[in-house]
Amino acid sequence: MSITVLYFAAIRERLGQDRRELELPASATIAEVWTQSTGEPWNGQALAAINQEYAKAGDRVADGDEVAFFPPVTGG
Amino acid sequence: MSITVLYFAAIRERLGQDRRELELPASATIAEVWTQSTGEPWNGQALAAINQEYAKAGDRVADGDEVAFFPPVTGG
Amino acid sequence: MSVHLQESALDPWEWVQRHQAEHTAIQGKFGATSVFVGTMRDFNQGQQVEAMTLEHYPAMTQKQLETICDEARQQWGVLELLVVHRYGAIKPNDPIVLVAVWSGHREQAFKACRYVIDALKTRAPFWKQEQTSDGRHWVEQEG
Amino acid sequence: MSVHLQESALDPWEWVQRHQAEHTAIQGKFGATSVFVGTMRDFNQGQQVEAMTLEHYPAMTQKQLETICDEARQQWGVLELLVVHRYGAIKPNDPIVLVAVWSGHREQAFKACRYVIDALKTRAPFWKQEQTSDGRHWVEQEG
Repeated sequence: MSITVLYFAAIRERLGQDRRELELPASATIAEVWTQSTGEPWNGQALAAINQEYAKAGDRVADGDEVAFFPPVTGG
Repeated sequence: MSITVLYFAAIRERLGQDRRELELPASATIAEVWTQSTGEPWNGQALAAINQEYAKAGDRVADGDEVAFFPPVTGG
Repeated sequence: MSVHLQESALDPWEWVQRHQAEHTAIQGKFGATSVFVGTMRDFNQGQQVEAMTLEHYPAMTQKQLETICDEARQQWGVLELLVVHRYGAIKPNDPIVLVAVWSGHREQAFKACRYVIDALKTRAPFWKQEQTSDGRHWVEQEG
Repeated sequence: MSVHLQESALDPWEWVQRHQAEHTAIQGKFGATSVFVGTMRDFNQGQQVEAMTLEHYPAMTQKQLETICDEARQQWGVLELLVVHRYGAIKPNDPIVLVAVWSGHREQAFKACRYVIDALKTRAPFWKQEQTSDGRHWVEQEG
């Protein structure tokens, strides 16, 4: 399946990229998306979202999903 | 001694006056000011102030004071 | 710290904007502004209200509101405070009271603003008289 | 109920005034308006801050803020709600966020307004990067 992965703020800066398209086996989890897309082990430090809703490490993604990784938020 | 007495809102309407000057024996209390100025017994229903600060029934007034009687407040 | 009583119509947002612009010393220092506006509704306790008259005790109102603002400032260390209250003839949808608080952080701003409006409602000598189809009557104090 | 994200300068008082004027259906119905404005300070954790950049995740920010507003409306039965948040380059003393709530009574207005700003700070995907004399750094989340 094919998904889009977005990175924001300090994570975006550290990885040196803000977006990539990724091919993955069906029913991969958020943690697997992180590892596949960054080459780093999942350490649970990043917040994650699937299709603009917060998601947990074990949540599974589907074909066409937009997955995002970012640090704790600091708006307002 | 000589004081000024003010009445507000429903109390002013019921008494048919908003202000009067009053001669009183020295060290009269708020309750005595009420009775002297209205001819009614003090029933504790009115709020009272001496020189624009809240006062209790037993508080004593001094020459030149401004005493006020009014119902519970409903501003804001 | 300012307390104003006025008989004419009250534009709360213009007041807040002007007060903030005039207090240049707090610019860059405040991170939070909490504003409360109380507005006349066109019904109360199930009855249509056509108009209202707000009686007050001018000297005492001014003193009480200044005391309340002082208490709020001391308790929460707010940077600046503005209270504007109308009196006289009021129409439905007219703003009646404005409380605005500027502080470093939101906790102080919210608490001080709430404190001022709650204290005002129990201590500031104002009395509302409503005009309904039944005639005029004095409003009872809220529980 | 409106949520707006904008890059240009934000005049919170003009927003509140216009929003209220446009929502004629609530006129005469609301007795309480609670407004919160968060403004950029010129110092943070003891350091002078020269400028700030606010990064965000546009689609998710919009969705999260709408969800938060819905929660507040359902929990307190407020009549109308407005949230405006800036992103991009921000200067000290610039307003960053506006939350405005209109309701029948002040309890609902204060609680809903506080709920929205608190939830926004923990859930809406914004990230502040400050520029100080030491260079640029990402702001840490508040305790």
